[in-house]
Amino acid sequence: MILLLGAVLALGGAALLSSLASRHDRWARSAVIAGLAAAAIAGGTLAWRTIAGQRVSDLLWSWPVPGAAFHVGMDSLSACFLLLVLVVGCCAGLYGEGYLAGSHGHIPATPVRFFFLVLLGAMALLVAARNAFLFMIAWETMALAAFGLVSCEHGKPEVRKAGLLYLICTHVGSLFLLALFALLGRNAGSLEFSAFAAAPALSAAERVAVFLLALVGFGMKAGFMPLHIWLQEAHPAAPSHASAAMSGVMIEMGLYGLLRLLSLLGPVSIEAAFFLVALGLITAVFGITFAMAQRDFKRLLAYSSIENIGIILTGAGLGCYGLAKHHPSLALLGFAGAILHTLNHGLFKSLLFLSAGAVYQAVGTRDIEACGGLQKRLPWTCGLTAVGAAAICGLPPLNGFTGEWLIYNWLLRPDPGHGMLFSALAAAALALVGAFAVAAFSKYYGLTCLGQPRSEAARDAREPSWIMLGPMALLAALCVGIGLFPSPALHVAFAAAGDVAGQARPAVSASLDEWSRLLGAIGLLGAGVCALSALLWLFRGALLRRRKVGLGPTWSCGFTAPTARMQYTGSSYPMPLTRVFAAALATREEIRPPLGYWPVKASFESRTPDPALERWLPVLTAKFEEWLSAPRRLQYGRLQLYLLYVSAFLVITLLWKL
Amino acid sequence: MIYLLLIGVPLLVGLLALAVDSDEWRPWLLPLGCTIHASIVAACWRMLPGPAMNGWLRIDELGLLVLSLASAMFLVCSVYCLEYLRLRKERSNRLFTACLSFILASVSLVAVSRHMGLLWIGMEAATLAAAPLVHFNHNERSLEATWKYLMMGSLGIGLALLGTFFLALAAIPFDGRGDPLLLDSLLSRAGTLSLPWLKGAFIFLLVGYGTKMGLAPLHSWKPDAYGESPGVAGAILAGVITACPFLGILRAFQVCAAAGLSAFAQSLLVMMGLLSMATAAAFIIGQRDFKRMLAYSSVEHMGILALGVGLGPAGSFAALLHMINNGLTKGVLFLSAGNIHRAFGGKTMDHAHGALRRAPVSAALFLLGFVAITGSPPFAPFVSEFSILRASVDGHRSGVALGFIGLLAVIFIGMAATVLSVVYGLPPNNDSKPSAQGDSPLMIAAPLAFMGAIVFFGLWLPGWLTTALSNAAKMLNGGAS
Amino acid sequence: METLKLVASYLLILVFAPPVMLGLITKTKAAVAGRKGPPVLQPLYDTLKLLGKGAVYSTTTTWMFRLGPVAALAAVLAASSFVPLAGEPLISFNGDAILFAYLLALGRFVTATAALDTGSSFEGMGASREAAFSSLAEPALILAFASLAYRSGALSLARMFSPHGGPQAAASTVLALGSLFVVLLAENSRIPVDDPNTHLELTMIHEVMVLDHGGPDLAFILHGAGLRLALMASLLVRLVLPDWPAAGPVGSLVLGLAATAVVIGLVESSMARLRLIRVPQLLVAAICAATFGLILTLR
Amino acid sequence: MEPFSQLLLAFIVFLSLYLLGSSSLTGCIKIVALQGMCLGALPLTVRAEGFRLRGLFLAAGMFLLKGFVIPRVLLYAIREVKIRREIEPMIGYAPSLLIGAVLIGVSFALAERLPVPAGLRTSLMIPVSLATVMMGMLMMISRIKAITQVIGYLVFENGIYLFGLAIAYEAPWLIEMGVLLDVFVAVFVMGIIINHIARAFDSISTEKLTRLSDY
Repeated sequence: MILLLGAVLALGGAALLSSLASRHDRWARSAVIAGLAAAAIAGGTLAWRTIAGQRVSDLLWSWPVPGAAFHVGMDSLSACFLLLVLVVGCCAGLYGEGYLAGSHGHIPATPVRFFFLVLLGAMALLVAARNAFLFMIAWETMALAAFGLVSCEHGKPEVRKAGLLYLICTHVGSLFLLALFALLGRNAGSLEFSAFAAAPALSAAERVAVFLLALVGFGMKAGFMPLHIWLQEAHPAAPSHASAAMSGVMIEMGLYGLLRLLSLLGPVSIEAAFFLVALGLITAVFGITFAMAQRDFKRLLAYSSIENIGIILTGAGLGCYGLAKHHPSLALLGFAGAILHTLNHGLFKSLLFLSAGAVYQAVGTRDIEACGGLQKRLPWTCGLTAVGAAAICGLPPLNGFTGEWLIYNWLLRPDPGHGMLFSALAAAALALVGAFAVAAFSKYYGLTCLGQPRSEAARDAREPSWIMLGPMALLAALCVGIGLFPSPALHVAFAAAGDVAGQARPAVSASLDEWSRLLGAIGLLGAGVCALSALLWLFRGALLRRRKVGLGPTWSCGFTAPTARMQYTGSSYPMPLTRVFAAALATREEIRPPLGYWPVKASFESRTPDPALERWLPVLTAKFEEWLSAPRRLQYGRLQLYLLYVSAFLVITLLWKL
Repeated sequence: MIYLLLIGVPLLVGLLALAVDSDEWRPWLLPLGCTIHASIVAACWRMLPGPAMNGWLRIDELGLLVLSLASAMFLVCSVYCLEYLRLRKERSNRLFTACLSFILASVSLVAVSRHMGLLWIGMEAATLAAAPLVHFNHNERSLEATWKYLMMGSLGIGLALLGTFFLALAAIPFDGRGDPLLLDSLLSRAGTLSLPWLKGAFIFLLVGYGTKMGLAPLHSWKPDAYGESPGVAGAILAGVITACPFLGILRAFQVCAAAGLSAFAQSLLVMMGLLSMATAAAFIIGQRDFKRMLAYSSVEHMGILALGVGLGPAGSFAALLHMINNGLTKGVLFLSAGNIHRAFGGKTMDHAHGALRRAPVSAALFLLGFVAITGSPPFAPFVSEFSILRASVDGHRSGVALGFIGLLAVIFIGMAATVLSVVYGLPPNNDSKPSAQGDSPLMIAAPLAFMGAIVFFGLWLPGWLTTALSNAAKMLNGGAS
Repeated sequence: METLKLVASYLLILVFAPPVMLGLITKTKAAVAGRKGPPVLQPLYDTLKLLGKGAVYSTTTTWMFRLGPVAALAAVLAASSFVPLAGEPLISFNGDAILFAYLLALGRFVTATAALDTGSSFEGMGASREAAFSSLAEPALILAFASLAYRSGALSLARMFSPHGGPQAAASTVLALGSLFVVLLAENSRIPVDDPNTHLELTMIHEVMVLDHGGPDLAFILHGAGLRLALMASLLVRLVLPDWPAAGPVGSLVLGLAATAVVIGLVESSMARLRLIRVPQLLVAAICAATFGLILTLR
Repeated sequence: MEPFSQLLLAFIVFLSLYLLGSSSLTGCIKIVALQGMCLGALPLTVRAEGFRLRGLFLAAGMFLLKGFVIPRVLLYAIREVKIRREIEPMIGYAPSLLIGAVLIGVSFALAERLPVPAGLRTSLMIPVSLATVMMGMLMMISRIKAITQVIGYLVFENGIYLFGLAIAYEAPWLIEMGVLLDVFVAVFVMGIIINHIARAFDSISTEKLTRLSDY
């Protein structure tokens, strides 16, 4: 456990050092890199040992605050998330140095470094916390650090708006968590996690309350629909490496919280499990549908995070179902799918955010319509984007497929019993999500990186520095690596799932061996696809060697002068689908059609606002505000009225209570 | 002797301030007096002094907590005043300085008195001495605020006096030992007190001191007085002067609890607590003036204090802790808000935005103070607010817990909107140069000191403090005094 | 020896089934229209000829454009290994059905991005439609898979697609078959979803994506597309037609494929292409049919 | 002495009612002075034990302060700011009187719930003092001029003082002196403020003092 403390302290110390050395950029940078490296080594060692099955004894120090104890511990679930924090955090942190240097002072380096490291440190502590008080401290520190990152470019109004929204959401979520822990604490008589686990069973009403509180509290962070409202606003506002850490790791902490709670409190009811699965699917379908319709590519990525969270939640819900049905292998499979997808999502989403940041820095805009043709200018960045995009669609030779495959296997398991129709429909929904993801990410990758540049800026874009490319390449390599050799990652996921489902190692490893064998085969097949492609590539090369290979403009059945403006756009590409879902998306379009015989100007503009944020929430808040502003006229400014309040209150209280 | 020093030293300093003729040197009396006062208080922590003046003066843990809070806040604020008054050269600081000292003296009197009448006198003195602080800016707005403050304060203090009389009447027939308003005699014969009179006494004291403390619906002077007074006066008003009437209510509660009326008193306190929070929520949403917002936040936290005490022993412990935390955090907020106010020359969102560029340290402190006061770890108010929540949940008061959580959320939303708009963004006219008016060394050292304290208490409650708090909470809820 | 035979018949089917099926469809259509039509092996000749040609690449394009045909074909080839083309598949395990579906998706992804790489609005349009319609076909496919998986007790193509259940399962089989057939038509750009014979129509889907490909690239694409058709058709065949002892597994499959080609040809001759906005309705109908079939299976 | 004290108490209530209906500022001040004098006389009558030297001192001090000093200060204040008449109050005179009557009823109802403390000769003392307190508050609420509000406050304080008399025997003189001192200081400070108000706003009407509001 000293290793964990070491990692947290290294990150915290680096945060302090880097802000102390704010005048000397080089020193600050070295502090960051040194801190990240130290944390990675210390935390990585610890996580690895834990997953390998070594027992790490808890660290318990008394803490003179009511209910608190400095109690940290490590099990596979913690270790799995710690690993994610460190891998993504270190890549993003390293990239961040290049990103900050490349921003030419637009982003204030000192607070970004500070908050970023604090964010990582808080998350590392969070996953190890074994006391609700400590957990909340780490949770809130994480939330506040992320807030600092979101609003670091606060000169822009939309950033301020996003920051405010994020802060409100996260705080409301925290309040729910406080209530949750207060309730659990009452039952257990202590805020220790172990006491929660050992406490007498909760009453039915309490169970419902705990479930709802946890769902809202953790769901607000994870971004379950419709609690996701902050997500698509905050992610574009933060610097890209921060978005990567937030989207790749921080929102997963909400799921960690849920899983941790499950591991402590045991199974939820069948209905709750169904509810979780349904919520997960709704979230996923919602997220990807809106992702498809976005123009701002960081918003697109943010919505896709909502989608992936939905998939993960689906897996977790399936695990819960297994627990509720006392079906250990199903529980294990569901949780393992969720956790594996969490790991995978952390990797490819941070890769995508990092590459999006590189594109943003090169082009200066987040508008897909202003990009295009970048693959020629930024070959590495775009190549890595392609890997990330394929991975996030869950396409086979990459890691995205592995987790989803486990979940599919759960859903389509040939096991007659009730709920099979639901399972099959869930699988169909998942398939829909997968297909939409292909649409969304072929749009993202195809329209930003391929084709012709749509703006001057895109034409003059430059490849970022190696310090940005390196971490991206590492993440991409991990995506490919897990796709081809899924066993190690599967091992981690199953070990963690065993902790959630409360199963002993031997039972877990039996399951693990079975799935590991199958996924290993899939990895081999993936390698086969790669090899086959390579063979075909060589074959074509051989065929063409003796032939004439010409170069020319795009033919397209004889378009004589294709221009960049004639390319398919971010709005038109998904239009066949967005039209089908027009009622749900409510895309706002402003069309000025070409008129007259010699039309001069015509334009088309579309924007898809978030329904929860911009359509449902205002209805609620308007009512609420109206209701709240009613008493405001009481503070009318007249002293006589104030005196009246006192007197009236006095007389009424006397008549009532005396 | 020690009581004489506690009250006499600030009194003497105040008189001296009236006598000294130099505007430049007079403020230095404040840190001097406060340091002496603080060291005496520190000595009290070492060993609680025994009773004096026939038992009229005696400090117990409850009083010691209030006294220490006052002493510490005065010490820090007096340092702030040095720089602040140097900036306000256009105006004589004679009355300001003297009144600050007088407030400390009267607060000390409130804290150490065991006699409800004496306590009331101290309170009245504090009310009067604070009026010139509110009026320090000498403009129409501050005049209006002072007028309202005085009228409401006087009404409250009058009702509190009536309540004190009720308390004495509850003790009739009196056997002649000591004085009927002496707390110890009230407590020792709590069983024989006349319950209707005691109930009446509690209601009157609650309304009377509640007006001073600013519980809704008795709070209406607060936004005006806090909004128009200088930041440092706001810190003193919100941090220290609210603690005194709270102590008064606690004393009344103590008697009620001893007499077996705790359910009655608790129900009133819970009701007023939630009402205060609800009122604050309604007014904080959409508040454009950040100093008024702080005033409403003070209303909210007074409500939390009342609520906490109404929730029984665990809640009382948390409420007392929250009294300290709230005081210190209000110190951060009001002092930094004062700095921002000065840096922009305005205290509404229309005048002041982008404070992070104009007065970086103050703005950061303001932001952190906001985060702290709304109950985020790792700051101290989190500990107390969480404990109050736990107390309500532990007591199976789910309605109260839900109301508490919901109102905290609404208040957070309102405050966040105002605070972020002040702190973030671009300053008016895009003038991003840091302003000397905002961040001068002593004026950020003071809120920084408060900040340090709330971070410390958020992460570490020293044993002596916990002991004192739990003794005081036990005492409140019918334990031996 | 068995393995060798298996691999050999596999290879033969992989090479010859796609062009023959396409040729048969064309032949059927011609016959219905009263024409003679091109020879059945014409698609094979085309492919061979294309392989021998040079290529012209647009200057706008990057390696993605070149990767598209190659990876798409590789993905379909890999997918074929789960399909029992020679009586039994090369590889079979629980969950290979999902991998099959996702390998096809991989093919779509690379084809679509390759199309976008040209920077032409025409190809962008094709990619957009492909992505849209296959999105709606996917749930129908998975639902049909689900009902077969539950019935057969395994999630591998080889076991899912084999006749079982007897007459009482006929209804669900028919429904699954129907929805899969619609998926087949949609995924392979046949009438009524798309008309593979028209070029330069604003309503095209698959053909328009590959306009800029030429030479070996186009050959890969054509063969890949045909293979995809053949794979899905052979799944359907396995579902309805029992192994005919006289022809052996391979022979009965070949016969079945030929029959399917004729059916497709008949469908194409007897109906017109739907308006584009009607296509989603057709696919949703397929989803409904699959769901209904599933309900029947689970009953 | 009991009938005499009953009479005095009734007179005090009557004076309060009269104040509620009065519109002349100087008249109001004079009535408050008169009420103060009555209060001064009261300590000599309430106690069964008769009066002691301390009671005499208290009565004399009260008589002087409430009957002469404070009215003087107020008269001086209105002369300074040259105001004679109250403008139309927030609540009209007739409604104020009605509310006053209701408040008297309420005070008696409340006093019913409280046992009469031993040693008090007259049971009228508690309801009358409560009524005076409430009418003082009513006056502060209903009037617009700052000076009338101060007068209302004085009535309020008179009621409290009356109450204090009920326990004058048990509570030592420190309290009573405190009361007197506070009344004095409060009026004094308010007088200063009124002067400021007059200077700042050219009138002592609190009509202008409504700028600080949230509505």
